[in-house]
Parts: sequence; structure tokens; C-alpha cells
Amino acid sequence: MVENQTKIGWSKAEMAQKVALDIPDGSYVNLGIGMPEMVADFVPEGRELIYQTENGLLGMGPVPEAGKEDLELVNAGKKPVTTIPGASFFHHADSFTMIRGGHIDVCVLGAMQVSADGDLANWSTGAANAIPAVGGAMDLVAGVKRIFVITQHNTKDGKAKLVKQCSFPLTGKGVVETIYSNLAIIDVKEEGLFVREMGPNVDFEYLKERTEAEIFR
Amino acid sequence: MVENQTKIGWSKAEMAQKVALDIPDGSYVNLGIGMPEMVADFVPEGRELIYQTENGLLGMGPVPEAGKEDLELVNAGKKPVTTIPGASFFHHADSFTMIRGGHIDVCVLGAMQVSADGDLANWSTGAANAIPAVGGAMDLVAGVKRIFVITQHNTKDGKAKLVKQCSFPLTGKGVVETIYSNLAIIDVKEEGLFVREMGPNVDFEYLKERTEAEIFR
Amino acid sequence: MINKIVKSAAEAVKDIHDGAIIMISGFGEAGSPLELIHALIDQGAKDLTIVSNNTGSGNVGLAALIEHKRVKKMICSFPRTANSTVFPELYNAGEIELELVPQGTLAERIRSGGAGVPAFYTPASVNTPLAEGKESRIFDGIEYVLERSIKADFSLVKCEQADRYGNLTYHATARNFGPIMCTAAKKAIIQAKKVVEAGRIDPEVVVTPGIFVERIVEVTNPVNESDLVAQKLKYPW
Amino acid sequence: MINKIVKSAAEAVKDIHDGAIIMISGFGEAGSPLELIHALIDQGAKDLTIVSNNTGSGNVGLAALIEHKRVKKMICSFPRTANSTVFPELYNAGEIELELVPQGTLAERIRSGGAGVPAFYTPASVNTPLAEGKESRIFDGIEYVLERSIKADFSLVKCEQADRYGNLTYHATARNFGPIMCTAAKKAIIQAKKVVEAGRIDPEVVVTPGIFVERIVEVTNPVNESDLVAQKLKYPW
Repeated sequence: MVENQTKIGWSKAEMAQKVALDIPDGSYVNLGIGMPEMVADFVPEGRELIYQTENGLLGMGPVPEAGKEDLELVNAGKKPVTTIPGASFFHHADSFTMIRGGHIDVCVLGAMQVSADGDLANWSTGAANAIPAVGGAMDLVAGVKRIFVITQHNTKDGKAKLVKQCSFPLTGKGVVETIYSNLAIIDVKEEGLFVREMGPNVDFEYLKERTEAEIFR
Repeated sequence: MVENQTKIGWSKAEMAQKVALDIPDGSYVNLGIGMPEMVADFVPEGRELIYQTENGLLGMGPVPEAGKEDLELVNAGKKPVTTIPGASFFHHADSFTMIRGGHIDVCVLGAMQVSADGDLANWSTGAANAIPAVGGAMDLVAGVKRIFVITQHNTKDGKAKLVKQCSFPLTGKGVVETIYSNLAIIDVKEEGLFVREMGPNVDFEYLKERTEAEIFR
Repeated sequence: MINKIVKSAAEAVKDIHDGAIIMISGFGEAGSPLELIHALIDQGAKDLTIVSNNTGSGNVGLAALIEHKRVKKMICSFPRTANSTVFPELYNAGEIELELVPQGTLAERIRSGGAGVPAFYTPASVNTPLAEGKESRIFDGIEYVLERSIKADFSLVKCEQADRYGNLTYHATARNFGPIMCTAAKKAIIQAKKVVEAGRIDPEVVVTPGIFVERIVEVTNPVNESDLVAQKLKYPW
Repeated sequence: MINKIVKSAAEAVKDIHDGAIIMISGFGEAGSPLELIHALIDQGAKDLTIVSNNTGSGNVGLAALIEHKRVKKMICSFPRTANSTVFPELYNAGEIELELVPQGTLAERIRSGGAGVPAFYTPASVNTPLAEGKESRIFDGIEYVLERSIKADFSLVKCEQADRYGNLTYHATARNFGPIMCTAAKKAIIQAKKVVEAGRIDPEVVVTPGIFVERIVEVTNPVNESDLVAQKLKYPW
């Protein structure tokens, strides 16, 4: 990988920080499993975000100290979490009332592919022997006000993830607002994908080569 | 009225008692406003019924002592009530989950008219200047397993309430299981209205004269 | 710091606009946010559509709002109660619209509005005048009507305890429509009997999670509608 | 006297019949009623359709039920998790059916089943393979799919406290599907960590009112699925 030679683009932590900076104070936020979870570590001082986890908790706090885990107090990734003062528990139908009903401000998700139209594929490769598993992703993209995607710009074997059309089965159509990759921050607009900011040592040509979808600046 | 000369038929208390006798032990029961409320006073010793009131209480207890009323602890008739140990409060959508979802065993309602097919009219005369008001009656008759009607056999001016076809707007079609009037207990069956029991000094001819719908025995 | 507490009922209702759709909690007087309604009367917004189970009593609260001709249309299940005279008079005079909805259907339409469900089927009202003009459909041999969800611009809700995040608890049968109305409004405006520190309400017993609440005013000793009606008081007094 | 408490998990599940549709609470191990599932394995019912968010871990609980070929079909949102190997193997061998449902749609289908709503519209899954073959419809310019409710013959649910009437409370995120699954089953069968006197649970904090519950068994010290999986235990042991 190029990243090992000179530093090109952002680290995962820097990507998470970029996302965190774009979430307004007081927002209700749902973070997907994996890289999206890192966003919580980079919320700027003075901002208060409230985290919802679709398995039934609003006001999720950080990971508990070792030995203080409660196996029945977990996040959507089934990992132990804590609660903040002012948290609440609720059942799944109420949880998805929050999600489907448009009450959550921002959801940060991973992606397998994002298209030029903001279509998102992040649940299945569609391969014949893969066990399909969808979880709450389709409800989240259908209901949350703003969908941010955090993802490596390319797959491990160098394929484009920002594509003209998703070849993988969709999670939702035209749902992504902004893509935070290791190479750039890209806004999905009516007219196409617009590069807002590029990472260290990334230029537009470099980015274009690694992006199947047309990008603008 | 004939009732003032010799006692013909049952008193209101006796009617309520007849209804109470027909409600099995352990039933979940919703009692309509007015005469149906009296049923609770006649539950036989050894039976435990749980009362639901659609404004958000399961495990409704008797009327509170004077001076101990809580204006925010009321029944569907907006009158102060109490709770039994083991009661629960819930919001209206959850309350009608109980009702519409078929979780309540018996509902006792008043009636303006009941037809030979068990159609019930109990919410509106359909008169032009009447203020229509329906409350939870339509949900109750659509969802509760067994609908019992408690009603005077005739209107104050002697008109039949058990009719061939309801002339008043319906609450529900084919919903009534049994009618408890001051003159008789009448089951609504596939083949028509069947008299199960007649009140004191009521005979079948007397009953027929006061009933527009065809009745059988 | 998130803090949804405001200082007065007037401040709580200040942005309600003419023509707004407003849900108002309460079943009779239980749960009716009289102080918020009175502040709304003072504020002056008109041409309102009100979604509430009843139409108020006497000449206070919702009845007073109606009496002052602020309400264009009522969506409710039971528009007449023991002491309601204002609505019936205006209705018979043709000065206010009424959409009559079965109580459970009303609750479910509100709950759906909050839950992102635009429409659902219910067995209630089938074969009655209230199903006229509505689509119906048979599922597994039973007929149902299609009902649309209701959303509001604002909800006015009375609760028991609240914290700065908007977490709420209720008291007894005053809970009634409050929790679902909070979910179905763009802005749910709350009057709480007591504001407590965040964390004081056990996460297991929160009834309305704060996400559904926009702002809260503490009203420590709310008036009782029935007392005002018994005294034949009129708002504004 | 109403008393829904029974003496053993075996007694609690005794009437579950072959071919039954069973909802099982839990999100991963949180809220999964392992003792009831194990009693069901002992009991022997087969050709079951299971509605549960996941498919279990290791060789215990739901995974063991599947491993013993009692399950004909799974209806779930996320059939593979860190330690789930049983379901994937049987699925790839074509020995178990899968109906994959988005998590929120699954929750709403269950909730609707309990609420007497046979079908509703949702925006989730529109334009995806999971909406294929389903009716869709546009309301106010947005496309939705029609989803049918799910009802069960039985639900197996884990809770925290219970009383003889069937009133329940839950613990933290173990609440998840329990409350709605209680409403959607003909008979909801509960394992409670603690049975308390009627009246000990404040009416304001009851999560599942007793009307939705058929019977309860107290399981004071339930096993932890993750411990069993870490020890590579298999049920029956």
C-alpha cells in the first residue's frame, strides 16, 4: 500500500475526527458497527452528542472499565457499553420509531459501495454462498435525517468503492449525504459527487484515478 | 311503566349480576360507561377479573373514598378510580394494542340498537344536529373477543332496541355475542337471536311483542 | 450542553404559527396541559388544527382556545363531554370543522406519524359511516380500512417529571396520549410538574426518551380544569 | 386467584407443538431466554418457525435448537454473528429456510401482530432486493413497501422481574424484542430473574402489562451464553 511509503491521505482516527467535526452540537447520533464507532472519540470539546443504539438505548456512554461489563448492556455490535446520566432504555419497536420516524439527526455507516447518486450498498456482496444479514441498516438509511459514510476509498485489492452504479445489492437509494474516505471528503449533490476536502498529499488527479464515479470540485 | 305495578323483568342490578355470572374467572374485561360499570359490583366470590380502561390502566380498582380522588387517575367515563396491586399504566397506543389486538376477553357495552345479526349501534342517532362522538367503541367491538350488551329491552318511549336492521349508524357489524336486557338474556347465533333466559314474569309472547327482530327459543 | 428547559409557558409556545397542526395531550382533564394552552391563547396563533381526544370543558383550556375562534378544525374521538358547551355551539353553527376518529385509530394514527409509518390497516370502523370513502382491503378473510398517519407541527403535553434532555415520566392515566404525541410532532412542548437533574430518572422508567422533546417548562402547581369549570371561570381571566 | 407462575421451565414449555411459530427474545445473548430454549430442546417439538433477531452462538441456546434440526425456518435480521456457525452451515447445506427482514421492519411486523394491525407501509428496504415481490405505494411523494404483521403461537422471553399477574420489567438492553414479542403471541412464556409479590412493581414502571403474558418461570441465576460458548459447551450437556 502507498500509505506505508509517504503518508498519503488520512488515518482512520483522522477520518473519524473529520466526521465528528461535521456533527452539530446537540445532535442525536447513531454510529454503525466498526469504524463509525471511533467517531465518538473525537467529538470537539464543548459539544454534546447523544448516541442512540438501535438495540434499545439512548444516551450510550463509553466502553466500561474491564471487569465492569454487563452482558445485557450492549451496543448494536453486541459489545458492552455504559449509560450517561439522562439515558433511557426502550424496546425495539420504540427504537425504530426513533429511526424510521426521522428523529435521529445523523447516522454514520460503513460502506461496500457508494454510487454517484448516493446509493449505498453495505450489507451484502450478493455472493451465492454468503449468509445475508442486514440488521438495521435499511431502516437507518430510510429514516435518519443525514447519512454519513466513513470508508476506505478503495478496497484492499484496490478496487473503487465510489462507483457509477452499485453492483452489490443496495441498502438504500440516494441516501448518502457525505462520504468521508481516507483520501477525501466528498459531498453527494444533485449534480454528482463534489470533493470538499482532500487528505494530505492527495491531489485531484490522484483521487480521480482511484474513483470510478465521476467526481467534481 | 309496567315495572311499577308488578315486577316484570330484572332490575339494573340484577341485569349486571347476570352479566357478571357469565364472565369466566381470570378474564380481562373492559366495561363501557354507565350501566356496564355496575357489572364489577356483582362478580361472584372466588373469581378474579382484571379491568382494563382504554384511557390507559389495567387493574382498575373500585371508586376511591371521598376526598381521596386523584383527578389524573380516572376511567373511560372520566370518573376517579383506584388501582389494584398489580396494576399498570400505559399510553393510548399500547392500550389499543390490548383492545385491537384481541387481548381483552370480554367487553360489556350499552346499546341503542342491536340487530338480528348482532350488529351494534351505540354511538350516534345520526340526527342532523347531534354532535357525533365515538370514543373507543368501534375499536372495542372490532378487537375484543366477546362483546356483551347490557341494555333496557325497549327505549323510554317503548320502541324496540332489538331490531331487524339497525336504523342508527353502526358501531360494528355482527359483533354482539349476548344481549342482557331487563326482560331476557338473548344469544346472537348464526341462525338468529335465541332467548336463553327470561326475567321474572316475562313470557315468550310478552318478549316477542317488545322485540322487533325475530327471536327464537 | 443540551438544555431544553425554558423559563415560561409564553417562551415555550412562542414559535407556534398561524395554521399550525397541534396535538394536545389529555383525556378529559387528565393530562391536559392547561398552562400551555392558556399561553397559546395569549400568544394569538389562529387557524389551528387541533388533534386531541376531547374538546375541553367550560371556558378554560382547550374549550377557551376554541371559544376564542383560534381553532379551524378538531380531530378527535369524543367532542362532547359533561361540561363541554363551546365546541357543540360552534359546530352546530358551522363555525368549526370536525374530523371524528375512533379513539384507537386516533392513537394509532398518531403513533404511526411518529414512527415513520405513513399508513396502516385497522379493523375498527369497518361497515360504519366512519369508514366511508376510505379504502378497505381483506387480509386473511377479515376486512380492514386503510388509515393515514397524523403528524403535527407542535404537541403540547403535560407530564410529571422531566430532565434537561427531555426525558419524561407521567402520572397515572394522565399519560394517555402524551408519549405518542411527543413522537408525532416536529416540536413537542412540555409542561412538567417537576424538573429534575439529568440522571435522576432511572433509564428503565423513562416513558418518553428525550429525543422526542423540544422544550420544557416547569409548572409546579398546575390548575385543575374541573375546579376552574366548577367556579365558572373563563380564560383569560 | 390469577397466578401465572409455574414451577419449572419444562412445565412452562410443555404445550409447544410441532410446527409452532415461536418468537424468541434477545439481541445476541442480551435477553435470550436460554433456560426456556433448553427446556424446549428437551421437550422435543420440531418443524418450528423461529422469529428472533439472530440465530444464536456456539452450540447452546437458539444455536443448539437449530443444530438439533428442530427449526424449519428462521425469520431474522442478522443470522450470522461472531460465534455463529450452526446456522450458516445448515443454511449453506439447504437444510434451513431463511426469511431475512430489516431489523426495524421485523420489530414493526411483530408489534403490528400484537396490535391487531394486519399490514403497514414502511420506507425501509425500498429499491433493495428485500422489497422484491412486495407491493409498493407512494404516499406524499415517497415510496413505501407494504409489510404484513407476524403473529406467533408462543413467545419465549427473558425478563428481570415478574409478578403473578404477568407484569414484567426488563434489564437494560435485554429489553429489546421482549415486550413486543409478548404482545404478538397467543401464549407468551417468560423466564424471570425474580418473581415478586403483586403490587411490588410500581404501575408506572411496568413495561409489559400482565395481559400479554401466559406463564412465568423463575430462573434466578440464568447462564451466560458467552460463558458457555467460551467453554465450548454443547446443549444438552
